Amino acid sequence: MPFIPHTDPEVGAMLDAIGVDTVDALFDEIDDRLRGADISAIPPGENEMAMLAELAGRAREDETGPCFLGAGCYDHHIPAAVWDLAGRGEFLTAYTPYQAEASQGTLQVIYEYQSMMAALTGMDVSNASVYEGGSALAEAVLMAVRIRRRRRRTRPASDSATARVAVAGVCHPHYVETARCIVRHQGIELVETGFGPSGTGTAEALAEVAADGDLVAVVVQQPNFFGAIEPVDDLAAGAKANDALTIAVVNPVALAALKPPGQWNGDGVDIACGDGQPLGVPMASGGPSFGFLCARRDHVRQLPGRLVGRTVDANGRIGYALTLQAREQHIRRGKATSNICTNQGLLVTAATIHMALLGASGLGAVAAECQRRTRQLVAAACAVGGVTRRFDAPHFHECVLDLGRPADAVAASLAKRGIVGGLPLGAYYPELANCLLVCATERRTAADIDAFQDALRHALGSDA
Amino acid sequence: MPFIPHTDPEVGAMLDAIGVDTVDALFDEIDDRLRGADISAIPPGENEMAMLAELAGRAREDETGPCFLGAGCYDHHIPAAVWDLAGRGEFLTAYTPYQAEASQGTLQVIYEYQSMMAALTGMDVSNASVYEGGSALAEAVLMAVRIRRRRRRTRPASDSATARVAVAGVCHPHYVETARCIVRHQGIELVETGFGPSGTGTAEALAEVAADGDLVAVVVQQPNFFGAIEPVDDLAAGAKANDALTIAVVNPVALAALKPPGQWNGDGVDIACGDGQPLGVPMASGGPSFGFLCARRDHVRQLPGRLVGRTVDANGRIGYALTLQAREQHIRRGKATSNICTNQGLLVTAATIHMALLGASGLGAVAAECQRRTRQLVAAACAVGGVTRRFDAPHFHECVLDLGRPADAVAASLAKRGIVGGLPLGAYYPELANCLLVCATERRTAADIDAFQDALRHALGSDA
Amino acid sequence: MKQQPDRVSHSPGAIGKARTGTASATIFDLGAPGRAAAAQQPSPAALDDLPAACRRTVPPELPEVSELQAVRHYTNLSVRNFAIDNRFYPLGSCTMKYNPRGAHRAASLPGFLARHPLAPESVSQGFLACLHELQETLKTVTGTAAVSLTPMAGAQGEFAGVAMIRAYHQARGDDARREIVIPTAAHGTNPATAVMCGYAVREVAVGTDGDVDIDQLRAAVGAQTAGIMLTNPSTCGVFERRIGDIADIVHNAGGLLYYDGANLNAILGKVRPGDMGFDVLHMNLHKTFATPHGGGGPGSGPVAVAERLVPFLPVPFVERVDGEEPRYRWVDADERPQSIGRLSAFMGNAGILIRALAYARMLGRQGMERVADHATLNANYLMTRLRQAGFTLAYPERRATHEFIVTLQKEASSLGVNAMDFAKRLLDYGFHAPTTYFPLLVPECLLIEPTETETKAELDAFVDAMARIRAEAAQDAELVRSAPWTLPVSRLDDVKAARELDLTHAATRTPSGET
Amino acid sequence: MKQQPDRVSHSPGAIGKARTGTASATIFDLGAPGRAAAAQQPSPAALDDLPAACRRTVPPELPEVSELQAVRHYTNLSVRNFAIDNRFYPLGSCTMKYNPRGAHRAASLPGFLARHPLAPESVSQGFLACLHELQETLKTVTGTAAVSLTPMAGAQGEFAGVAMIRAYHQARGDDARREIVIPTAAHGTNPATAVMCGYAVREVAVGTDGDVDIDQLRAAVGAQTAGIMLTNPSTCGVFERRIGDIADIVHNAGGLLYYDGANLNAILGKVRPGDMGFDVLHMNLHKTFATPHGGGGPGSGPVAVAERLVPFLPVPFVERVDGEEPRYRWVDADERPQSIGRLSAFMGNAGILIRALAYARMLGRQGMERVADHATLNANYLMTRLRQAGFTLAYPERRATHEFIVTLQKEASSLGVNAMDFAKRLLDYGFHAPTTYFPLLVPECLLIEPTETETKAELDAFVDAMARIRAEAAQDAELVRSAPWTLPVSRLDDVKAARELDLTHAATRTPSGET
Ligand SMILES: Cc1ncc(COP(=O)(O)O)c(C=O)c1O
Ligand SMILES: Cc1ncc(COP(=O)(O)O)c(C=O)c1O
Repeated sequence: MPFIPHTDPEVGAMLDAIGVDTVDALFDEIDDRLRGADISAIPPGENEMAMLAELAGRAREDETGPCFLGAGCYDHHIPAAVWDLAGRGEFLTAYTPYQAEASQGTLQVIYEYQSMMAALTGMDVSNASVYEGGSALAEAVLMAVRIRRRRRRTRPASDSATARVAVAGVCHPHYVETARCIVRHQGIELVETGFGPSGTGTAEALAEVAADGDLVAVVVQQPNFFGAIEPVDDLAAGAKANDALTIAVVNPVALAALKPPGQWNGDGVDIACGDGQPLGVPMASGGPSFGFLCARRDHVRQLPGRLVGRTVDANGRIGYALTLQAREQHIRRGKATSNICTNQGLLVTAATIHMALLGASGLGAVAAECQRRTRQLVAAACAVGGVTRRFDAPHFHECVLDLGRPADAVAASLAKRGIVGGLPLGAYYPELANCLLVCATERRTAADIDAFQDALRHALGSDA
Repeated sequence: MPFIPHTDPEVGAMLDAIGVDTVDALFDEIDDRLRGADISAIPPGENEMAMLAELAGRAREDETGPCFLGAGCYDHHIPAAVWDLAGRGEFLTAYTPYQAEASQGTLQVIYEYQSMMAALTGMDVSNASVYEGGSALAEAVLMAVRIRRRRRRTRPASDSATARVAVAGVCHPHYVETARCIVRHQGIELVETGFGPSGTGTAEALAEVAADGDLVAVVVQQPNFFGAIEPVDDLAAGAKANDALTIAVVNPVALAALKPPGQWNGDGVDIACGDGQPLGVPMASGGPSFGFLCARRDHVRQLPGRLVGRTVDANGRIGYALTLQAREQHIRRGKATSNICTNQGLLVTAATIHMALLGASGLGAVAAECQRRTRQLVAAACAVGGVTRRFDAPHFHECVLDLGRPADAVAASLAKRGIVGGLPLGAYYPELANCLLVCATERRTAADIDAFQDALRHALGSDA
Repeated sequence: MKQQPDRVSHSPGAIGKARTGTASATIFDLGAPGRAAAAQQPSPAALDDLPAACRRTVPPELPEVSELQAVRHYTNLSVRNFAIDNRFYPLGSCTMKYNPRGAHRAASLPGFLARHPLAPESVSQGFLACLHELQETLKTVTGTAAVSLTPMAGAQGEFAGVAMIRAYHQARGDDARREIVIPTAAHGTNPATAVMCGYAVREVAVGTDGDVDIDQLRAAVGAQTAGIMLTNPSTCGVFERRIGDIADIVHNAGGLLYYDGANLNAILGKVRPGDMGFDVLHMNLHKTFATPHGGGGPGSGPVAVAERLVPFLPVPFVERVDGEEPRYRWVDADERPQSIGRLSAFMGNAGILIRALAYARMLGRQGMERVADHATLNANYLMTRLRQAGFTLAYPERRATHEFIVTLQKEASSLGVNAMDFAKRLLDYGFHAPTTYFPLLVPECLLIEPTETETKAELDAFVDAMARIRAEAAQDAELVRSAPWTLPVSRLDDVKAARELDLTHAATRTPSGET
Repeated sequence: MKQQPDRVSHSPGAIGKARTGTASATIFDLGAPGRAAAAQQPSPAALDDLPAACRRTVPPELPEVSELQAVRHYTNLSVRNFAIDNRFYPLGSCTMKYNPRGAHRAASLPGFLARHPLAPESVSQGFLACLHELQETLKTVTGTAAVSLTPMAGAQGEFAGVAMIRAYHQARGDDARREIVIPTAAHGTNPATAVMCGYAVREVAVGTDGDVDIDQLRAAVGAQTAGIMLTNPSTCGVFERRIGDIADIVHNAGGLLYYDGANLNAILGKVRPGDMGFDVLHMNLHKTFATPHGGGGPGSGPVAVAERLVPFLPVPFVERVDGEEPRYRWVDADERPQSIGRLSAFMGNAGILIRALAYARMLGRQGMERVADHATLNANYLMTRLRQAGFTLAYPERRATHEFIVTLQKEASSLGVNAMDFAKRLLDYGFHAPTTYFPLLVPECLLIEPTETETKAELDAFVDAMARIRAEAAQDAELVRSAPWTLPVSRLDDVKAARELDLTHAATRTPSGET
């Protein structure tokens, strides 16, 4: 059931105009041996009703009770207006705004988005999005390397040498994997400093890594993968001391509460990136979300992806257009800052509306409420015998619990009771096999936390 | 948490401009004794998130398995596009199109709707909707009485006398109740002819009622409340023979399969009405839906409610506007055709889009598929020991089953298994206490019907 | 009018349309037989179990279009509308305020959308709990004894209310009451309703101060009086100050007081109709409770009554059965022998009721009062600013309530532009026009209701536009008289619309001729 | 330019806007400190368990607006866009076809939206079943051995594909291959990707018939060749006829063939890249599988590979474990030591994958072929009509595939209006412009892709507009050169945009200065 409007007489008239007898004749330049592909394994088409019935059944299968999993994707409330607006056909079904005059809606939204992200991160500029947080980190690393190589243009040796980037403290392991996958072909190596007893990086560990050789950049995630607050000022200072750029990986909701990267160690980092999912994007199995990428003004020409600038039209009216396109693949091809083309525009639209609806005060209240709920969650968990906090660093809306026994079995038990209970850390850190990373957003109620506690008690066999 | 934009300084500036000190001062014309109403029983406000969490919980409570209940409200598939479009703010949040130039969207939609409804019913004209099916019948009866009184203007006696309207065959009991409630103050009496052994009205029964006194109009529902096909040509002929108007109550989806009222007994009925719910409106506990009201051209000035006409603007461009407003309360006040003001515009918008997406062929295919599924349902039910069809008239997509024991208990048992199994008829017709009115739309699958059969078997204790 | 050059588009309410014609094509013009939105078609099945005699022989003349054509057509039509979501819409008496998307979401929850109206109570407790909660909320906020939610709009609420008044008198054997008293400023539904209920209408005048003329009222009321229908605040935009006297006069004559709640927004949570002495009332949830107007509907007009009218309430409504776990049940006609009966096949505009409940929950008790406060503040501010800008108020000595009236009589006679001209030119300025020529007693009037959800900046812009239009009129009256200029169409020929009735597309007309 | 009279509005993409200014106000201009969409705020809690040193001291400069302001602002912005839902959008290489609302609904099902990406497999079987089904469908339709769905757009698919080519050579110890061959007509992402993967780009020319110059290719290919990136049908709008020879040449040199699937719509279900000899490819689900473009994204670019590249697929992907009841499980890096790795934190643009599956299910196997048929029919019809109307085709001897190129070189030199001028004037006629100046090798080109979802009537209207614009240009070139006239803005000053960079609203700028 394709979405084709033609009636038979229309097809006839069109073929007549072209001067062929059949539609098949239009494929006569293609070698016969290639034609008639066998796709019989694909079932016949079905109508929208049947398709929706089947997929609704599958979606229903996956419905669960409350979710206490964070780890880079968070179950926040999204105002109903956000997607009612972002889902309007004019936003949803437009292409990239190459024809500026016919795309002022999208372009102005992006300009507003760039402004909001700059405000939130305390950085000077923001691009119009990359795919998501992990690849945003990859782009940030590539960008840092470009900046460094340009700075040291005079020293050609460094151009081909391996570029070392330190990951200070605890960055999301999937982010590190993603960044490694994407940057490795350009001779870039990511070195993790590991974490200290309180679950964060330390200036000393960073210094040790730096001592092993020249560092291009230092990556710091705040709050870190464990939800712990990294000593970002110290780590940024460590980067500076080693003449390395600082790359911040941040959670945008946390930024309503935490010192923005633009102020770390006083004058701020070079690049700030992260995943925009907490800003109005449903968890939706992790995508589509969007990656944000902000930078100091000096670095704007090394930013990958689209940028929207404010300008004027022939009559002096304010308007918006894509700008500095010479950074991009469609103009610069092999010399572009990145190969990115399609980005995550619709999610940026949603995030812009979301931020407009929440404002600074709303975002701050969300951050505080998440924190309050997580405090309650941790207290409830620790009231169950044998459960403790694994690390003592202050944390934001996420926390590592030590369950005293393998966390994956406990998580499986919670799942049987319909609770998505957190992330068992053993797969990432064998030494943390008894640990569960848990999170509570503002959507988690006291009843949810009680249910978590009950299920945990049950799983740990301490019902009594 | 009201939706108020003012900041404190703005409120201050506004009060200054007005020249009062407090907002409260603006209420100083109101007697002090009336002020300070005690509404403390109303809880404090909550945010959207909390409200949605609570109501989502309640909505979830009411989710069930497949629904085999029809009785005037049907579980049809609604193309996703219908409400994506009807829900656009420009349709959703506009008022009645009194300012035509600023409302061409809504006005053209209504014009298209009127055209479609005329096509579907085979009538000349349609209004822009009334509330729903039951009150549509009331308006049709009032309209018939007005038409008759105008025709017999010269015979003043009839003006104050009771006007008798026959309901031939089986009309939805709630429609009859509603019509009675609304028309009774104008000296109008509704007389039901009852039904014969095959579950429909008969020309003979109608003739008997007519013999008791002058009839203004005859109401015929097709398919009738039992899903049975009424002998509409005979009944319309009976009305004509008694110099009464004919009012058809019809299901718009059925009209894709059944002879339209505009052709009953050859030259058709005077007024056709019904409920538009099957045309793209979710069941949603029965409302909002919309009532449609179509008529012969001669009767247009007696139609209640809004009408949109096509006209031209000062430059000759085609445009649309409300017309013949002198029928309406805002112009004619006490002499209006009805008191209706707000109607069901948004549902009309949805129905128009729905009809556009289905077209005649789609609507026909839906009707046929409902019929096929109902055939399967009835066969599956009758394969359970002790279950039979109660009536032998041909039926459309709804049917009365005789269960051989009180149907309300059976329905309760089905509900326990999550199946909304049909309507027990005992409350309406004591002699049908063992009967269940069942329906299958195109959304019911073979698996649904199997589940129904299983549950029925279980309920009837004939598991073996 | 001089044709504009080609390069400029007046046409559709949309950008980029030098091409004309298509924008006003109807869906019928886009169709072709055999085209279809294939994904919406069930596989064709036969209908052969139906006797040929009852079958349709010629399919209805519905358009056959592709899914994209339909989506594009209705998307493009939608943008030819002014709506709350895109414009300030100060339509007096209509309370065009923000319709929260959260309330829309609540009503769109799958469990609510999929519920059959006649589903057993055992699988309907969530929905019934919602209705019961709304009934209780509305009782509290109106100061009444009981509520029925079934009326589907204000007018149906009025019908239910007056029918209850009638049933009350009849139940007492008090059959001689044949009149309903209605002030001249009343909304058209009031007299129309009274007549539908079998009553004669007795009008009473409104004084120059906007209040009902009490002497006339005294003279009008008597043994023939079934009741009075009043809106307070009235449609003159003022609070009926002598409501206490009015209540006494009518009650003393044995009549009842009906409250048309269309203007409840002005006093929500501050003053209650029940406390004013009203016996029965309806609310317009699509006004005060912020449910969207949908381009004409749906609405919802619940009725609330004082104790003595409780037996007559329309059915069904919801009752709570207290117990270990409270349960909810329907109360229907079988248990309510004195009920005026049933107003629709099911139970009213359920989805609107869910929206209203969602809104009421978000407001909470303080929120309700703040609605009244700020609706009143906005109206008084706008009134003050317009007066300062030189416009004439209908009731200059009075406070505005949530709305107020400007009369353009002066402008009409001195500049030759009337209220309708101002209204149309306002559209060019991006504002929906206020209500014009209602109430009928004030000449050249604009009834202006800003609502509490508009900003001061928007109100200021409106004042500027009004002043600018007056200035335009002084310079070039034709500019204003021929407005609007920037909309998809200029002023429409209403006379042609009525004389050469064209109510259906030619493609659908029955062979018997053109409608 | 002469100012238009007051009565005419050019401004916002919306009706009724004689008032200027507000339409282009930013959300920041609407805010005021202390204003807030109250219903969206949790009750404020303290953050006092966080050390002061890590806390934010000054709140971010986000706008503080009311909910209505936000709704109105973004509603009004949206109508300033052209989109599939409101216009014909024949943007070559982009496949702007109808995005079925049913697919959007499927992806918006609550169970899918609420699923956490790392939720246990035991509560993810519905979602995993969907992914697996899509993997299988894409395998079949491309004629390949395995699919990974994780790439988030075409460019990321390219990256994954070329990274797999590299991994393949490396796994064989074949380390000397340092070049990727790319035709000059290729999309910019192709060379950019090759470079990201550490390769040098070797360009080969496209002949005047639109096919790759085989002799040049032979000369370019050798032991240094890691592979070739090809689009077929190519971005010249023609089918690369000698694809068999090309495959042989590259394969014989030890290189692999990468297929850029951006143009798959032209041959969907009829011809398979795997059958053409390609070793690895990506698809753009946001093109061929009709997922919406969202004003720039998101997309999805699954990769499909021949047998020999299977070990290198990016993770994670889904495997079916057959048994009494089949179960689905993730396959991740721990089980795939040769995998190129992970491309994103989770598993890609899941919601887009659901949409694509929904679309594929609705099409079914016949539907896929009909897509290719009708996309090709529409392109050839439009091409024929434009040629008949006197326009010059870039490859007049060739069939169009799903798209084709018109060159306006003649018009540029004789009339002084170039391809961009035509493009801008088309906007006035209500059409989005085709792709301009791409591929770079054809001067003054328009790359036109009508897609299968447009009607003949729409195509005819487009031809009429093109002819009319040419006629306008002959009469008044400035009319066309200064187009558009009917949009919210006229041509924008790109130079100023780049020179006086203004990327953020003044309200948000960091104290250190203007960006
Ligand atoms: C004062 C007044 N009364 C009654 C009504 C009628 O309400 P409805 O349109 O909901 O039937 C209105 C609506 O405009 C009104 O303004
Ligand atoms: C031929 C071709 N290749 C690759 C791409 C890149 O795809 P994406 O934009 O999804 O990254 C495009 C997109 O425009 C394209 O047209």
